[in-house]
Amino acid sequence: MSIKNEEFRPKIVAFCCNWCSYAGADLAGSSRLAYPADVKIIRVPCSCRVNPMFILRAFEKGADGVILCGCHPGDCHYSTGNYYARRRMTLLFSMLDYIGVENGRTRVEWVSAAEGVKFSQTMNEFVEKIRSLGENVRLGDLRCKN
Amino acid sequence: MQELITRAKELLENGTVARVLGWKAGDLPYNPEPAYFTNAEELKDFVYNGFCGANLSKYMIEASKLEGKTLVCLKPCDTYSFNQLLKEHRVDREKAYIVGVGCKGKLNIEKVKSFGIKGIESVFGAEMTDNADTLTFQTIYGEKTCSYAEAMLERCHVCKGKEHVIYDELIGESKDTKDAERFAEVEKIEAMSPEEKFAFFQKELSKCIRCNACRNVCPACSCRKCVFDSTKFDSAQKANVDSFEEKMFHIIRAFHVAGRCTDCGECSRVCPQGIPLHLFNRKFIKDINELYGEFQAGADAETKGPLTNFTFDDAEPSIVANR
Amino acid sequence: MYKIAKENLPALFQLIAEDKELYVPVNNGGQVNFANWTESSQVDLDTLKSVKSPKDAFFPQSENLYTCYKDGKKIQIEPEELQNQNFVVFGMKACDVKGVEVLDKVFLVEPVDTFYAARRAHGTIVAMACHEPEETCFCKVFGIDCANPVADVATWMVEGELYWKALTEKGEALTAAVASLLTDADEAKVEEEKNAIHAIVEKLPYTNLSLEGWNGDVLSEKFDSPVWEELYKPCLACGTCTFVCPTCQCYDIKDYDTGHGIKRYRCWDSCMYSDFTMMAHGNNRTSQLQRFRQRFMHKLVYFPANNDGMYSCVGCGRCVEKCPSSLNIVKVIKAFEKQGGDQ
Amino acid sequence: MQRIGVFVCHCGSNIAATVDVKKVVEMVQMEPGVVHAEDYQYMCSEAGQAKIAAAIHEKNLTGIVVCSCSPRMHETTFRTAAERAGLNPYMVEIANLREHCSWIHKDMEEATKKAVILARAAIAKVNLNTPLKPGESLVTKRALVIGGGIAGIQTAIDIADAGYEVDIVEKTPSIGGRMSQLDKTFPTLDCSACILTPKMVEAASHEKITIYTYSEVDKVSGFVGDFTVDIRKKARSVDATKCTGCGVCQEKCPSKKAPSEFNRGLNTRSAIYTPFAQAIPNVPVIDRDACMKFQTGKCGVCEKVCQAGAIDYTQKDEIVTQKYGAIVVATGFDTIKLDNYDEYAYSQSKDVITSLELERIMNAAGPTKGHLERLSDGKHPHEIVFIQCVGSRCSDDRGKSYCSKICCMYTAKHAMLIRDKYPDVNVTVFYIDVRTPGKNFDEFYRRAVEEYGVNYIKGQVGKVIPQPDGKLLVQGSDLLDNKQILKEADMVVLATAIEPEASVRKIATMLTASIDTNNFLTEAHPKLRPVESPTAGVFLSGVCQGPKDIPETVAQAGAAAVKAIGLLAKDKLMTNPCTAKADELMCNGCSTCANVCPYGAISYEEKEINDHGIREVRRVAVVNNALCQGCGACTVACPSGSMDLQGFSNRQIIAEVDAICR
Repeated sequence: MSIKNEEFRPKIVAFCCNWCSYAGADLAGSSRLAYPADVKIIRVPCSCRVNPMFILRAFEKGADGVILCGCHPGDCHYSTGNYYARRRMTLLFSMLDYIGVENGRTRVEWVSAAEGVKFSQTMNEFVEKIRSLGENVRLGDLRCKN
Repeated sequence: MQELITRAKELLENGTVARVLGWKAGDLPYNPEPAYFTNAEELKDFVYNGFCGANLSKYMIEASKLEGKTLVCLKPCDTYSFNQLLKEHRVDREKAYIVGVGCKGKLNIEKVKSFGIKGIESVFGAEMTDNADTLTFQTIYGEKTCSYAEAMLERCHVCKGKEHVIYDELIGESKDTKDAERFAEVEKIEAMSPEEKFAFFQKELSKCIRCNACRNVCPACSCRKCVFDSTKFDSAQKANVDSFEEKMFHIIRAFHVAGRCTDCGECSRVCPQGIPLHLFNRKFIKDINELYGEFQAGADAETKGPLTNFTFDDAEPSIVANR
Repeated sequence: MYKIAKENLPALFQLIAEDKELYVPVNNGGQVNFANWTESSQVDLDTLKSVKSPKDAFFPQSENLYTCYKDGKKIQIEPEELQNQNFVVFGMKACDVKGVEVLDKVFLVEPVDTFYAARRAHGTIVAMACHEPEETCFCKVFGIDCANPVADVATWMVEGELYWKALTEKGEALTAAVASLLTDADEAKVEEEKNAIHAIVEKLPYTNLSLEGWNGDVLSEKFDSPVWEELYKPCLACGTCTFVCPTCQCYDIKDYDTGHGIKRYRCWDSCMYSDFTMMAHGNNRTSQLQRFRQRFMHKLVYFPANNDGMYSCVGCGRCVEKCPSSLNIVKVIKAFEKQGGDQ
Repeated sequence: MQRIGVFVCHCGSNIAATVDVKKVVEMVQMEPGVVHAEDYQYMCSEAGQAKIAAAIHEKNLTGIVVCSCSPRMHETTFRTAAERAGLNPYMVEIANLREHCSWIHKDMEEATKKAVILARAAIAKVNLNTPLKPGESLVTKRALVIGGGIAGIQTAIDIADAGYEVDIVEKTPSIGGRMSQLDKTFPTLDCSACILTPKMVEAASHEKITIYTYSEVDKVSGFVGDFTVDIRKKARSVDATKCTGCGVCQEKCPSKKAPSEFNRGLNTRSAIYTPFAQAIPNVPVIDRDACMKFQTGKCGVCEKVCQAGAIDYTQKDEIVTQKYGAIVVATGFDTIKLDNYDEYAYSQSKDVITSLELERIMNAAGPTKGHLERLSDGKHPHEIVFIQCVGSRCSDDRGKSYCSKICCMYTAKHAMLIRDKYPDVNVTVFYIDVRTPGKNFDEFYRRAVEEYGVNYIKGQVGKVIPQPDGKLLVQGSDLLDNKQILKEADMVVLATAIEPEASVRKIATMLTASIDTNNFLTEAHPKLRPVESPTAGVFLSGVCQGPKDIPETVAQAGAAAVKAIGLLAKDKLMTNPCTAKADELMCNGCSTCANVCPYGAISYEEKEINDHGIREVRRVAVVNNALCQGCGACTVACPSGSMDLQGFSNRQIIAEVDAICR
C-alpha cells in the first residue's frame, strides 16, 4: 500500500523518554506494530528534559505536530520528572490554545516500556489528528516554508 | 513626599543607609526617572507622584552589590517583586532598607495623550497630596482635563491591594484603585474561537519591535544572560520579521516567568507599541490558580513556585483540549 | 502649489498605489506606524509622530541579504533582489526626512550600501508639515523647520485641505502622476499655517536647548566626564530608544537556517544591548555605562566629527516619549550643561 | 567541525529489506561533517566493529553515527568499539533504523526517506557532541532482598554464600512465602514444606543474612552501588530477643476469631500468632486489630502467661536505615480477586474454592487437617470439577490477558493426588488448552489422564449453580464432542489466575523500576537481560517479573543473585557522564534548579567568577556528578539556560529537531 503523493504528509516530532516511551516505541517496532513514517522520534533521558523551547522550535522549523511521551505518573525512572513535565506541558499547551493554535497539535501521552501497542495506537491517532488539522500555519516561521 | 524626603535625609545622615533609591524629577512634568540620592542636596530633586510608576525592586539587584544599605522606595505591588527576587537569591535583604510608599494609582502618560492632550507644560492633581479625581493639564494648546482614574495604568485598575508584603517602614497613604476584574480580559480571549484568538494576538504581536523593553524592565527577567541573547539554544533574535520570532519570544518569556511573575504590569507599561503583554503572564497566573491552587508570586519569599512543585494527581495536559 | 481636499486623499492613495508601493501612517491597534497602504488601512495623518520613525522604508528593521542553498556538498549563493519598484512614503515629518539625510551619510558613502541605495533611488518622499508640534519636539535645535519640510514633495494640512508643493524632480514626477486629483492653490493659507507653527515651536520647552560644547572636537573631555556615571544608572539596556530613532543605523548580520538553506539577513541592532558588536573574545563594551555613553557620544560627538558637524539626532523626541526609565538625549545634554555651569 | 563516519547496518534483512541502505549511505554523505559512510551486513558483528575501527583510524573520525537497531540494544557495543579504536565513547550516536523504521514501515521509499532523516538527526547531534568522561562511585557491599519467599530466600543464600551481607525484608511475620502454603509440588509430588523448610533454616542461620520479618520498605533513595533504604519494622508487640517460641501465648489467647491468612481465611487463628508451625522466626506477632488488649484495654492474658516476659504492648514501629549496593525484588504473587467471575459462584458457595485453598485443605496442617472435605458441611465429596484459566488468558478486562503458567500443572497434581488418596472421587477438569512445556511435565499430565483416570474435557464452564441440596451444577461445553455438559459436583476448584503481589506497585515506584500494565516488573531486556530491571542496581527474582513455577523461580533467583554479586564484587562503578552542568558565567544562583532536583545533587557556592575580565563573587550552582542521574529536570527549570545536560544538551536536541523538521 503506497501513499499517494498529493496526500498531506505532516512532520511530526515525538520526544520519548529513554526508560519507558522510547522502549515502548522499540517494543512497537519489534512487535511490528505499524504507525506512519511521519513520526520521527527524539530520545531524551526523561520527559522533564523537554524544554517548551524545543516544542516551539519544532513548530518554528515546520513541524505540524509535537508529541511528548514519558513514563506513567508514578513510574518515572527519576521518580518525579514526569510530574514536572506534566505541569510544564499543561501550561504550555494552554498558552498555545490561548494564542489560537489549534488544539491537538500538541499532545502528551504516558507510555510504558511494555506498551508497544499503546505507542503504536497513540501515534496512529496523533498522525490522524494532525492530518485532519492540516499544515501548521500559525506557529511556523515563514522563512522555513519553501 | 516631604515626609519621605525628611526621613530619607535622616537615614542618610545617621548612617543607616548609604543611598536612597527613588525618583528624580524630570524635565517634563510627567517623566521622573529612577535615581540614586546620596545626600540632602541631591534629595532636592526627589519626587514621588502619580507618574512614578517604575518598579524599583529590580534595581536592587545591582544595589545589593554596593557598600552599605540602600533605602529603596517600594510601592505595594513592587514589594511582591522584591520578595520574589529575595526568594531567588537575587537581592540581599540585608542591603535593603525598604520604605513602603503609599500608592493612589499610577498614571499612564500614553493614556493621557490618547485623550488628545498634547503640548503639556504642567500637570495638576498628580501629587500624592492632591487626592484629586481630575487631572488638569496646562498645554500649549490650552487647559485640558481628564479623570485620574481613566488615566491610570491598566495594572492599577486590577490592583492586588495596597498592602506592602515586605518593608522596614511605611510612609504615606494609599487609596484603593481596583475597579476591574483581574482576569476579565483573559477570560474574554479564552472565550474566543481559535481564529479570533489567533487574529487578536497576531495583530498585537505584529506590532512588536523586539526592543526588549518588556524583558529588561521585568523584575522576574533578571537573568544575567537571557536565553534570547545566548548561544545555548541557537535561538535567533533581533530579527523582527516573518511572524514567528515574536511569538517564540513572548511565549517563552512568559513561560520563563510563569510562577514567578507577580503581575506587576511593568511589561505593559513600558511597551512602546502598547502591546498588552500582561495578557500572557496573567493567562499563566490564571491557569496556575485554577489548576494548582491560588498562587501569588512574591507574597512571601519561601513558598515553592508552582513550576518547581507538583502533586501526584495534577491535571493531565489533555485538560487544555477538554476545558 | 496645489491642493487636495482631505476627503479625497483615499483617491490619491489609490492612484499612487496603482503603480507604486505606498507607505503611510497607519493606526494598528491604537499605535500609528508607517505601513504599506491598502484600501482597508486606517490611515492616520493627525497623529504627530509614528511610534517608530519611518526610516524602515529605506532601512528595514530586518532584510535578507542573500540565501545560500546546498547542492550536495556545494553551496550556491542567491543574492536578494534589490528594490526595483518605485514607492512613495507619504506623511514623513521634517525631522524624519532629516533623519534619512543622516542615514544617507552612512549608507551612501563608499562603500555604498546597495540595498539602501536602491531604495533611496526608487523612493519618493512626500513630507508633511507638523500642524501641532508637541512638548517632546526639539527639531529646531538641529536647525530643522518643521513648518517647512524639505523633501520631494512638501505638504501642509490646513483646514481640511492638503496643500502640495513639489520640491524635486521626483516630486514633480509624482505630482504629474497625480495631477488629475490636484487643483491649483495659492500659498497664503500655507504661509499662515507656517507662522502658526513657528509660534508654537517658540513655546516648546526644549526649543532653546543648547548644543554648545557638543561637537567633534570634544571627544576626550566628554568621554571621560564623570557625568555618565550618574546618568546611565536608570538605563535598563533595552533597545527602545534605538528602535524608535530615525537616525540610529547600527545593524547586525545573522544567519537563519530555514532547513532548505541559510538566509543571511541584517537587522537593526542596538548599542544598548549587551551583545552589541560581540566578538569571539567577548564584548568591547562590557558595562552599561560604556554602552549608554556610546549612544550619545555617537550622536553628538563621533558623528559630527566625521560628517562636517552634522549631529545624528534630529530632535524628533521619540526617545523622550518612549524610554521606560524616562531617560533621553535631552537629559544627557542638560546634565552636561548643568555640570558645565557648576564648574 | 567534526569528522563524522556513518555506518549503516543491514541487520541481515531486518533493515535492508525495507530501507534502501545504499541510498542512506549516499544521502548521508551530503550532510555537514560527514567524511565517511558505509554499509555492512551486521555492524554489531566483529567484522562490522572492525570496519568502524578501521574507518576511525583511516579517516581520523571524531564522531560516528551507527544506523542500526535501538540504542537500547547496541549503544554500549558501538561505544565500546569506538573506545577501543581510540575514540571517546560518547562521540557515538545511534540512529534507530530498525525498531523505529524498518520494522514498522512497509513501503521502501517511505522507510528509506525516514531512515535518512533519522540518520540526519543523529549526525546533527553528533556534530555537537563533546567527549565525556565517566566519574566513579563507590559500591556498598551489601544487598537488600525484598520478599522472603522461595525467590528471595534463594537469592539471599546465593549472595551470602558469595560472601556479601544480605538483608531480607518480608512483610509477613515469617519468611517462606507462597511455597510454604503449598502441600505438594509438581512434577515430583514431594512435600513442599520438606524442601522449603531447610532453605528457610539455612537463610535464618546464615551469618551473612539478616532477616527483617513483619517489615516493609519505607523509602529508597540513592542509586546503583549506593542505595539508602529505610526499613520499617512494624511493632510485633513481642520482644524477639526474649521470646522462646513456646507457643503458650497462642494457646491461651482468648481471641481466636481472626481469619488465618496462612490458611487463606478458611479457618481462624488467635490474635497473637505465628502464621504456621515452621515459621521463621518462631516469634509470634500480636494482630492489634484482633487483640482485645489493644481494642478494649481488657485482657493481657498473653503477658501473664509468657514466662519469658517477651510480650511488649508498648512496642512501636522502628525505622532501620541501611545502605545497599544492590536491591533484588522478590515480591511474588497472589491469586486474583474473583469478584469479576461470579458465574462460578465463588462468593455463593463455600464448596467453590481456589486451587490455593485446595492446597491448604489437602495439607495436614490445614483447616481440615488434610482431609478432603466440603467446607460447607464437612462431607466427603464424590465429584470434583476443576475449572482452568479462571481469569487467565482473558480477552476482555475482566481478568488477565496472560497465561498464569502454573495452573495446568498444579491442577494435574491436585487431580492425581485426589485420585490417589480417594479413588472413589471422580475428577473432571475443564480446560482451554493443557500446557505442559517443562521437564517431565507432559509425562506428569499424561499420568493424570492415563494412570489416574482424570476426566479432561476441552471446553469452558459457563456457570456454576449451587443447588438446594448443596450440590453444584456445572454448566459447561465439550468442544471436542461439540455438546453441552451439565455436571453435578460436590466441589468446584478454580484455577485462579495469579497476579503480582499488590505491594509491588509501591515498591516499584520507590525503586523507579518500571512496571508493565499487569504490574509485573519490566526487565531491562526481555531476552538478554531478563533478571535485571532497567534501573541500574535493581534485579528481579521470581514471579514479580512474570508467572513461573518453583524451579524457574529458583533458577531466576540464582541468576539475580549472580547479577547482584557481579555488581557487589566491584569496588567502584563508572558513573553516567551525562550529567547536568551549570555555566557559571550565566548562572543566576536562583535555586530554581535545586528545587526540582530529585537527588539533591545541586548545591550553591559563593564563587569568584571572571566574567570577561570582570571579577565578581557570585552565588552559582554546582552539580555533584556522583549524585546527578541526568534526568534534565533542572535544565528546563533554569530560566537562563545556564544549566545544561551533557550528552543531551539544548543545542544537541535542537539540532535534532531542526534536522527532523527541515
